Amino acid sequence: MLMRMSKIVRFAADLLYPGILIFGLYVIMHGHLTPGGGFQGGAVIATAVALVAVAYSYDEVLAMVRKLRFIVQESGGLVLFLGIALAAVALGTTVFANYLANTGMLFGLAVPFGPNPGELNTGGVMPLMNIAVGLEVWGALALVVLYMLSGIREKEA
Amino acid sequence: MIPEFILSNAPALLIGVPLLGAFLSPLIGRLSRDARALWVLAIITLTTLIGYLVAFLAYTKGTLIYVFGAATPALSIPPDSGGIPIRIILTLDALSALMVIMTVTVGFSVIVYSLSSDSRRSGLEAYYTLFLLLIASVLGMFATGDLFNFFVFLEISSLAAAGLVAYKVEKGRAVEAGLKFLMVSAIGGVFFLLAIGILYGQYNALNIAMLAGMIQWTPLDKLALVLIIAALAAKCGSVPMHFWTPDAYSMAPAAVTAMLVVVSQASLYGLFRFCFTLYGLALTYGVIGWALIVLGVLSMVVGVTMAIPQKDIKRLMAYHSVSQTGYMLLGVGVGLAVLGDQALLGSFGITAMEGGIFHILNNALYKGLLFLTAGAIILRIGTSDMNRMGGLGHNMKWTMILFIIGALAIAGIPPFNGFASKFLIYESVFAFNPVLSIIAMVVSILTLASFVKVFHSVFMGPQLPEYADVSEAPGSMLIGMAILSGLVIITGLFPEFFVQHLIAPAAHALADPSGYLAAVLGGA
Amino acid sequence: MVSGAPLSSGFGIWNPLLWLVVFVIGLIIAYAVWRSGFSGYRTGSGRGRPYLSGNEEPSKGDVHIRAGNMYWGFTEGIKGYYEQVIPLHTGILTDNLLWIFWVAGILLIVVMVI
Amino acid sequence: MFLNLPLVVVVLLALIGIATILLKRNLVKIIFGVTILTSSVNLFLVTLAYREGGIAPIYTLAPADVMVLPTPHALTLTNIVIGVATTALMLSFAVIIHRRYGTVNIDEIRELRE
Repeated sequence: MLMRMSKIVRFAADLLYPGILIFGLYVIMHGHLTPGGGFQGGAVIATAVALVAVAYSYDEVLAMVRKLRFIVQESGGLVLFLGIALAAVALGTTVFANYLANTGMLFGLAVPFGPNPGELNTGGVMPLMNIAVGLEVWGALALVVLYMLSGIREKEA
Repeated sequence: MIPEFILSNAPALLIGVPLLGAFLSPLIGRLSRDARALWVLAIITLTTLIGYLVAFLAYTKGTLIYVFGAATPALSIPPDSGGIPIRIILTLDALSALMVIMTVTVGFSVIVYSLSSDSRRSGLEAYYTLFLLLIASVLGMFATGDLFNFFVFLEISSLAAAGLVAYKVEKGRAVEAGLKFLMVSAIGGVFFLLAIGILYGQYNALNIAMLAGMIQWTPLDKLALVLIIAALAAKCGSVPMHFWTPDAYSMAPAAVTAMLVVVSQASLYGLFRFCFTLYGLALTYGVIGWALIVLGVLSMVVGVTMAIPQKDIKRLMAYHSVSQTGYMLLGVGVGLAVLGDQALLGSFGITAMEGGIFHILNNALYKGLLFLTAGAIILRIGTSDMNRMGGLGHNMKWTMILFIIGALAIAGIPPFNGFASKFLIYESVFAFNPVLSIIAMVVSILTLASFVKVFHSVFMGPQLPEYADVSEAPGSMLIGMAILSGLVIITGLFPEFFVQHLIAPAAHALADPSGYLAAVLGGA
Repeated sequence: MVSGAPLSSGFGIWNPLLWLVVFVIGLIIAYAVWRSGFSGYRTGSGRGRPYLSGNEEPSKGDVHIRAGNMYWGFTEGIKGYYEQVIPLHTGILTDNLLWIFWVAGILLIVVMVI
Repeated sequence: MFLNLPLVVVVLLALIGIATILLKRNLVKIIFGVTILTSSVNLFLVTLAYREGGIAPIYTLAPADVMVLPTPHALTLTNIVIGVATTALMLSFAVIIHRRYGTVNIDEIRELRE
């Protein structure tokens, strides 16, 4: 029943969890500047969920998070992604048009020319889409891990 | 009347609306079951209307293109791109428009049917999400003008369809069917992606129109075409790669099976699109044409002979799907075999292609109808084993009538639509090679024979005591079936109208891809 | 909008409406022939009952041919064909996948040679 | 010579994948085979993108030099995402099949045949 790892492993998982989370969020946020992006960052965060799921027992994991949160996150991320794309129609351009770029609004600064350290506040809708995809992948892969874990648990029982 | 922003963005909305519906349905499903049913119905209605609008635009205005993210929807080649179409481009010509009509029609009736047939299952949030995702991906396969996007939509449709096939997860067999389907799809996807890589490595382009203008028929191109044909022929269930078809079709819920017919025809569309439009300017026609004909004849014969001894009603119908796919491959394959010869093409090639394409539309309608009636029977009596059926005609009169319409149509009995398309195929293929035409007719007779078997063993005979209190299928299921049967009758009674206005433009668009190229590349 | 023009294949024509008219005329003729026949048949006199060597007629439910027994003669007649084809449907996953590689390979050889 | 080395690895990986799919009897190993085959195609796409002397298409602190076109990388990434989904679904199916059939030997997972 209580299929959990030793205290050392659980402590290490606790220690690593925020680090992985922050690294994943960093990858998502800098998707338009550096290699990576929504999917990669979301996958990194999902490994943190998997790490906790491995270290603790399934019931303990379920006590920490609810599946509903991930379901909402998955659907919400996808809806956000599609909503950003389709909002272009309301603004009179084509779907997936980058209507925020170079407007000076959110993520709307012009990209500086030549080699530069990277300006986070650029990219128009691309960072927003990265965030949407990141949320979606985070939720979806976490759900995959949890469902597979529940499948294994049923077999053990 | 219709707002301008819908008119100009219709191709993108065609894919965007069902996707949005799919992603929101789990959230709306948390409110209540009725809210979800209403939401799904609203989304599919909207998709259907947009689909008809897109098809109307494509038929009246010529090939429709839509460029994602460009300043205007038709700006396929931006002035600073050096004459290369760089963005993701949707391209809808007459053939795509016909397929979109078919998809939204079948999709709408199947969803209406599904609202009552599957209303009491668990896990419905995933069911409708996957279903709308499946419809969106099939529409995407028809609409896209980009090789890689086709691959992405192909994979999305495989994943969604595999999930739906294995939906009745409490039966291990459904999961086995889903696994077999997914495995074939995965191998097909790898083949297809390898072909894309080979083409991209040589020509640095992924746009179908752009590639079609450059393709050379080098050994590497030949390899790419062989990989594409093998992958898509496996996905559309042609013999000898049909083994997944009876498994997946028989184990999926009936509404999903009807949609799977459309999905496999999306692969068929891809096969035709790449043979004609992508390779049409470079191909040595005879070999590939004959390859399609051989696959088609094998599918027809093996499919129908394997169907006759089947005992499971949906498995029997699934083998007929394989057999009907053979007709399409035969008709269009004959067109491809004579594509280089203008005289032969004019004399019978175009007619054969019209027959093949008309058969795609007809098959989706009557095959969907037959699977839905089978689903209604299975829902009411709880078994799909025909040995345990009998005498259901006493209690399920409407289902029986709808079944008769579908069965006569698939067997090619006048005046239903199956006869109209088979008539075109027989007569034109006879001019090409009489033996092929005779095989096609014999297969048609065997089809009739096996549906007589189904009809006799399911509906005829005295009322069986165990089915004495079986009631008629629920209303919304009958509505879904009635839509399809009405279309079967209409396309059967007025075939010349459909052929003239819908099928012939599609066949000409397939035979002569210059309009497709010109729309994307700007009069090149 | 809907024209009455027949569907033409270049070799023949097909007009379902005309076909329906002919079909209905055929039905009317058949009905006329049936009406003009001798109507001395008495129902309920036992004339319609089958003669089974004097045995009692079994109930309809017992003689209803179930699906598994239909077309026994046909499948028996081309047994040699079925013995070849049915074993190919092994249901083993790798066999299914192997066929894709076979088709791709054969097609590749054919396309490369010609 | 060394430019062709990645392509040799692609063929090698593809052969390993195909051999795993066709020769192994364990369902989980077959799923691994599909993953290996997908990886070989991914490597093929990445190899296509390589240009001698080109630099990665990342503008942050980029030297003023010739950049490679990132399209094949985008294709590879998309295929990795699809591969993850496919593998996850296949493994889920394998878990359920193991629970229902009690085996992962594909010679015994053949209730659907003929």
